[in-house]
Amino acid sequence: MTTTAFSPEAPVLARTRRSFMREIVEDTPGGDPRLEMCIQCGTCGGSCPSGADMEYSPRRIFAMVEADMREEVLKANTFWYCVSCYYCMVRCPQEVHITDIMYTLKRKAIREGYYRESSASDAPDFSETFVDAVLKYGRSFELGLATRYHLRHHPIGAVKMATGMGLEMLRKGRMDLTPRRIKNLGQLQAILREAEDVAREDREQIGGGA
Amino acid sequence: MADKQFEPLIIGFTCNWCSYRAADLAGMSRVKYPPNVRLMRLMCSGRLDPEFVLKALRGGADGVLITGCHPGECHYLEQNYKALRRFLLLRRTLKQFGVEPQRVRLIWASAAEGARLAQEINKMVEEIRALGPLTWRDVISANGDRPLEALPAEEVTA
Amino acid sequence: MSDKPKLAMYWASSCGGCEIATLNIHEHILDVDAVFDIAFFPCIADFKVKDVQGYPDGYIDVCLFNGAIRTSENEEMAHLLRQKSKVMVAFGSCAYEGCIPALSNLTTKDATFNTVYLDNPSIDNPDGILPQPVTLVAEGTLTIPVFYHTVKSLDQVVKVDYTIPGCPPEPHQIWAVLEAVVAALTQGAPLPPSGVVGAGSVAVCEECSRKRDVKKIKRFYRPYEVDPDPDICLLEQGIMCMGIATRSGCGALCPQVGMGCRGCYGPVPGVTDQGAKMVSAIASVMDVGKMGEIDEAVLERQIEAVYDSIPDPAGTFYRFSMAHSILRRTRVAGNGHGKE
Amino acid sequence: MKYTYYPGCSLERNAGAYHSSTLAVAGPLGMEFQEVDDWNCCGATEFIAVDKMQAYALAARNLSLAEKQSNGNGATMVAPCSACFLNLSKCDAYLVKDAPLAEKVNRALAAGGLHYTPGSVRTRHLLEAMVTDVGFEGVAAQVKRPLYNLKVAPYYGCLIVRPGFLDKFDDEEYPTSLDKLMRTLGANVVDFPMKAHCCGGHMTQISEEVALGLIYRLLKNAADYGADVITTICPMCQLNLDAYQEHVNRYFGTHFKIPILYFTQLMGLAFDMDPLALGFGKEFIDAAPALAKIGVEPPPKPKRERPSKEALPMPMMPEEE
Amino acid sequence: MSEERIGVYVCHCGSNIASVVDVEDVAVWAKDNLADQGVVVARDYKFMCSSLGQELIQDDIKEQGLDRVVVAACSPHLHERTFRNACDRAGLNPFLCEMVSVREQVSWVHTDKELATQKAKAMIAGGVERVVYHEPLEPLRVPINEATLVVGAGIAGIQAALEIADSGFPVYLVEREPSIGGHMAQFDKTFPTLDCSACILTPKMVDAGQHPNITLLSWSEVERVDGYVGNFTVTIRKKARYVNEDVCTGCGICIEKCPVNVLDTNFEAGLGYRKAVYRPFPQAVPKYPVIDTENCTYFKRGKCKACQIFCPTQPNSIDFEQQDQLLQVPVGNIILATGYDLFDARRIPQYGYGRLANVYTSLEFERLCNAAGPTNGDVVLRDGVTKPEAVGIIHCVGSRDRNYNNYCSVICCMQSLKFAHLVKERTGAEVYNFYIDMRTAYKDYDEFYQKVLEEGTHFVRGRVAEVTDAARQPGEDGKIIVQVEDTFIGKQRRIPVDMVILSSALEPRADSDEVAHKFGIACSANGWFIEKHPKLDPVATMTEGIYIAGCAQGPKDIPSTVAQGAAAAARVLGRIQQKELALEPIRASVIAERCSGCRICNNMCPFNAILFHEDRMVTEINPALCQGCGTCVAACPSGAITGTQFSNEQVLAQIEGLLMFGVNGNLANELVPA
Repeated sequence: MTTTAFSPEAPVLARTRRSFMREIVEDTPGGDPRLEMCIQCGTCGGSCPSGADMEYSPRRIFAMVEADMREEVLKANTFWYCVSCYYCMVRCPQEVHITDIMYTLKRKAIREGYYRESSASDAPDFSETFVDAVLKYGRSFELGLATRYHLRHHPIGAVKMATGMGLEMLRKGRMDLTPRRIKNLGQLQAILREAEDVAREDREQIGGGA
Repeated sequence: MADKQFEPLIIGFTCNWCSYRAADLAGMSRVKYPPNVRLMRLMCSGRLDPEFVLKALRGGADGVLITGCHPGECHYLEQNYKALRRFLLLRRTLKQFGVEPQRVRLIWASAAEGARLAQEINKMVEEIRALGPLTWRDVISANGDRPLEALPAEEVTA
Repeated sequence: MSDKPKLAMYWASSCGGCEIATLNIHEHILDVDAVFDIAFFPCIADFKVKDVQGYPDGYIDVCLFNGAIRTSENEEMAHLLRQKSKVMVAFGSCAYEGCIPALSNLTTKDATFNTVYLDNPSIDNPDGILPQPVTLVAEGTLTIPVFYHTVKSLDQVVKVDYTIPGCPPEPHQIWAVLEAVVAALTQGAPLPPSGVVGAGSVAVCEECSRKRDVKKIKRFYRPYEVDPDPDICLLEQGIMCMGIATRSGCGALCPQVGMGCRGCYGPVPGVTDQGAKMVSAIASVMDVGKMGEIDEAVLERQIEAVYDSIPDPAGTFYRFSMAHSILRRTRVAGNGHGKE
Repeated sequence: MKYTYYPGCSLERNAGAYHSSTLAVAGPLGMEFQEVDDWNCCGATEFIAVDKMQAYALAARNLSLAEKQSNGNGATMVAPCSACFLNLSKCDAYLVKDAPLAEKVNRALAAGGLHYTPGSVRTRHLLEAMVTDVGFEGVAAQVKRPLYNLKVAPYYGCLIVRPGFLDKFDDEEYPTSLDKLMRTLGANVVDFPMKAHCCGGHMTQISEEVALGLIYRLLKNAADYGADVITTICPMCQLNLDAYQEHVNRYFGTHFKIPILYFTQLMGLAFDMDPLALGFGKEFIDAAPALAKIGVEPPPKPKRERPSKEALPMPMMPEEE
Repeated sequence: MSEERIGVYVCHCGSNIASVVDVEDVAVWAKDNLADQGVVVARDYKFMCSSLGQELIQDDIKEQGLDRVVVAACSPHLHERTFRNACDRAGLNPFLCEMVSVREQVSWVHTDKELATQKAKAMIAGGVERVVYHEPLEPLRVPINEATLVVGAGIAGIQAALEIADSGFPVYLVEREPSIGGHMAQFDKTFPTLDCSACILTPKMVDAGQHPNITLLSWSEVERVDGYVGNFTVTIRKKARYVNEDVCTGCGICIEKCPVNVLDTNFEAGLGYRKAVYRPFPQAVPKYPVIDTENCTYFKRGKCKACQIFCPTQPNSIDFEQQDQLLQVPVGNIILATGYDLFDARRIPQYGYGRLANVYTSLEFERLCNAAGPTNGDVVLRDGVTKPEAVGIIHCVGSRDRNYNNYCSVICCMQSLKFAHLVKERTGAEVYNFYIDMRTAYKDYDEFYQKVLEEGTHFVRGRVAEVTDAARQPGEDGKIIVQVEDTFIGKQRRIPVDMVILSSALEPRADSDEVAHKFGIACSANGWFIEKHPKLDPVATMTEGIYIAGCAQGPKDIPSTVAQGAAAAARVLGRIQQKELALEPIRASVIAERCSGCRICNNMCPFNAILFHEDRMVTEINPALCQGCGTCVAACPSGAITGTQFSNEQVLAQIEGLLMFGVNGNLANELVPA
């Protein structure tokens, strides 16, 4: 009604009720992700390389977010199937930061444990395994990553890997048997510990962030 | 008001044909700019008498914004060139009066440049906020103009 | 004392030229003597301040006050004489609008002291002693007037009835004013309405016989740089002449002899700020920054280069009218402006 | 030109061929690389899925080290891996855009005695730096053994062109810089409509079925257009298309044998460098048969087919205008 | 205490002002605090410009004896006249009314209510201080030139020109292309009635071409505009046609004989060819061809002259030496109907235009359908032969997309439905329309949608992600595949088709900024010309005497375009009927007794209004020539020149008022005598 509703300055947050949507908006870095600007056109779902395999297209996920269907959203496999190709983000006619929102949903699903009920329940563990290696060595460690993850989730795949591709990788000198450590690992770990503290403070302040 | 941050007061002179319309356009497009600037209309930047600027500074403005049509686009053909020449000589003179050049600015803004006018206003408000208040009243009633008995003890020397 | 009307003339911050000009009315000085009793006139007669203090209020009929208000003494005397006088006349440019003393408003008191008492080739002041308002000596306390930060005009401290502009006012003008006062006092003629008296009401150009044309000034010259054509408007020859923005009445003395008008009669009636008018007029007729040149940076450079030929615009345009100008003085960041 | 060099974890091993070929061709092109001392993982696509603040702190440590190493001269950091390029440039862009985030990240960095001024390090992809700074003429000057007759499908993948946080240098849907580079090497560039589509990324680890589908699309498209080799600019793309090609063949019953080579390897080849030094032989799909097609003579100019009388004219593309 | 009796009126403008400025507080404040300045009445009202609001002012003038009025509302450019007229009706000289813009300059640009309210008060104080110095004035009256310039001869310009010419007034109709007709001449059928575009347009074109009151200047462009409403002088460049219009009969033999075929990217949208000497289409008006010097063999190589050799007229109509002509025409009013450009679909590479042969733009499809087009109306693939079996039509290409244009192009939905119908009718193909929202809001439009639904067109709600020839599933080989999320079923679909039509956005002309500049009007952020009021004054602009019509003002369909053309004409006719124009009496004059004859002002006036009397040595200003800029007023070093409406007293008083408050509300102004 008032003209200020169209003010380009008026922060989007002010227009959003404290809701699941607002939680997501607040937890997404890089400025306003413009989630409530979605007009349900489906450009994202149409563009997504793995869209055909998702339970809900990103568009539908956004509609569910708008409808405050928190559990259903966080249990979905949609964001775990996101391959970070950014097609949706550059094509979105409303400039919604879709890929970033997918990451936010991943973090939420892990933090709140909903991923366990997802059809892609193994997916977070891959990410976490990767993260563990980086926390431990400062760099990624492909062999460790592959074996640990596969042993846990795809034992048969692990055997296949060890005999097939993995062996070939080793033979071609494309895989290390031991991890490489950065020199100043202590420094990195101190930084990451502090980052965690900062994040915790943030969460206590606004709640729900990851 | 001491707890509030300093908010500069700026008087803006606009040309009826370009910058006043730019201000109209800024309004119509709901472009935001700070309320520190108060605009008034002249028919042309060529109407700007340097006295107006002095009057504004003397009367409490912390800055003066003069706006006109772009060179070559004056509604009255060439009067903005005169405005520019007056502005530059006035700026030199004002410098001798201790008025920083950022406080009196001339910008060109066509009727289509609502957003740009707003941007320039934003910029100017920021710059003057950084410079601090002008308060010419205090400049004139500066120290040393007090009667003898009001002198503080430390100025009384043996 | 007789019952003749009482005349006073006082000099505040001034050069003394106004007194010379007053005495320069030739034989009319006898008429003055005939009409008036001198009640206070430090230049020609030995009165003391306490004499004046002793007069009843309104005792003096006409006080010619020349000089600007530079010190606390100037201000005190202005108040005293106002109290004792029926008619207060701001006499000459200093009292009217600050004149040369007020040019120091373009700098600070400290800088002025520095030039006057410390940093000047002719000064021998090894201990760097500066005037102090109050000094304690064995014999007691010595005080001298406080030197103000800002020079003011007379009307900025007391109510002024008449103003005679000029640095100094021309003798024929002085006589014309005195004559009117005398007529009023002796024959009961009406006094002129208050304000500026004894001067013209248009700009000096009116009285200047130089030939004028449409003005297009390429640049300015200092007086020593050119030998001006005797018949053509000085401004058109690039010689700074304030005649266009200065009240007439002097007879265009300076321009007539090849020296640009300095502006000592102050602004033309109806104008507040003589300097601003000069800025506007001069900038308007500078022949630079042509139509068609639309690169703003180029334009600015061209114009600025021409303005370099006006080395001290504020000092030039406000040479006499500083104290009476809109801004009155310069602002020096961090030097005592604003509340301490 | 001097650059700060961020190789990234993949180039240390899995993409060793990329590393060695990059360093090999950099010399003749006048690109001088100084590796970021003690760099750490950029976070790939995984860290941000687990912890936002740590992910930004992790990437920011690299930026901070590069800033320090440049002594405040405004570092230009070159990353050959598209994911590293994206993560580092995105981190910087978001720190610039999101002041509260920058403040928090700097609090974390301070725990390690570091600080990063948002916007002070410009991260660039190796391909972008090469085509912009060295230019096609600079590359052409080094070509000694043109790749005549070799049909190359230039594969960009996603992250070099999308979402394009800083200095967008090529089209995000239909980039052409690698096409031009390959033409500069004398290769026969085939149209490859899927050149900026996704290789599957980490999907091989989440759902191999989905991933193989994505890889299949790319291989089929390249094969449909007759490519002898696919050239890549990203270790992840190379790995997925190369190491999983046999899986794709098994799963879809196809017979693709398209070697996946880093663009720097093809550059080195055209510069007449030792193939071993360029990391040839490390690929799963043997490149030798394809490379054997490289001819000594430039191929004859294909005759322009005369359109039929009835045919309607095609719109002109910008590059034709 | 002032002697004036001033009334202050603060408008809410619905909530436009009142939502940000506390208008009630402002009115109360003005009454309480500006009494010394002479304010005796201060009121706020919902809509000051309404007749009730105006009556409020009129009643106060009569009952309270007001002699000055200050209205704080919108920009004076919008309603100054309204309030002046109100004063006039109440017997108060209209120039004793002052407007303060608290909408455009306060409520629409500020968000902090407290600060905005304060600013509004200060601005009103400025207005009150100023109005004290207003003087009763009489408007200056100047005659209005009866001629009108219409720029752009598409259907909007043609309509406007005909309306004015039919009323008996002269029109200059300027068109930069060789023929009038605009985009409409390219279309095949028009929605929703499907009548043939040429059938309804060409009679109007002929009328415009033959009308005794219309001077048709095709192949011409406006170079510059001088003057003001009622009295513009327009300089028009009539580009060399190299064909002598006085002799040419339009027989077309030159075109027939010209050996050079040129791809026609303009009229034929790149789908067909023309000659180097050409007219865009057979029914072109005027009928004279034009030589395209870029492609003409004679102009390129100095020989050929086939056209000249075969020209049957005596003397020969072909004139290779012809030069551009500059014409100066005096006009009273100007209508801009410059139309639109079509969005360049190549900017969205994922839709494949330019790369995939069978992706067409909407304009290409119009030509394809058109019986006079390159295929004589056969809807075929780019090979010129094959009829498509399945066709995809994509809506919103370049519209409603922040990457390109964030507005809705208005016509695309209906146009796409029309295409669907035409494809079905001509080929019987399966048709898929891909849309975000179906916008068919106008008379008979939704009925048309119903009809297309009946015809069996498939509607897929989803914005197309990409159009590709990369087949990956059976049935996709050799097809182009439209990949989209069907948002109703929530699944990605790949629909193989033979032809795709892109309903491209309408965009402002590439040079719209430049044109706006030339005519002194403004463009919106999107680039469309801005109307004076979006609802109540849709064809006027902020610049008096300049009107806009058609798509130059924003995307619109043919009915709206024609309506606007007629509306602009009606506004112009209204102006002309007034015979003379009341101009603001803003003029400078010299107070002779104060003039010293210094001659500083003598070269201040570009309109030569300043004269110097050598005999009396004083300067004088000719009020008939003075335009009121005030430059001489500012220049006069003696204060001997004054300007009405913008006198020193008025400006200085307004400054004083504006400075009444600091931004934080503290008293800023120190009311010192200077």
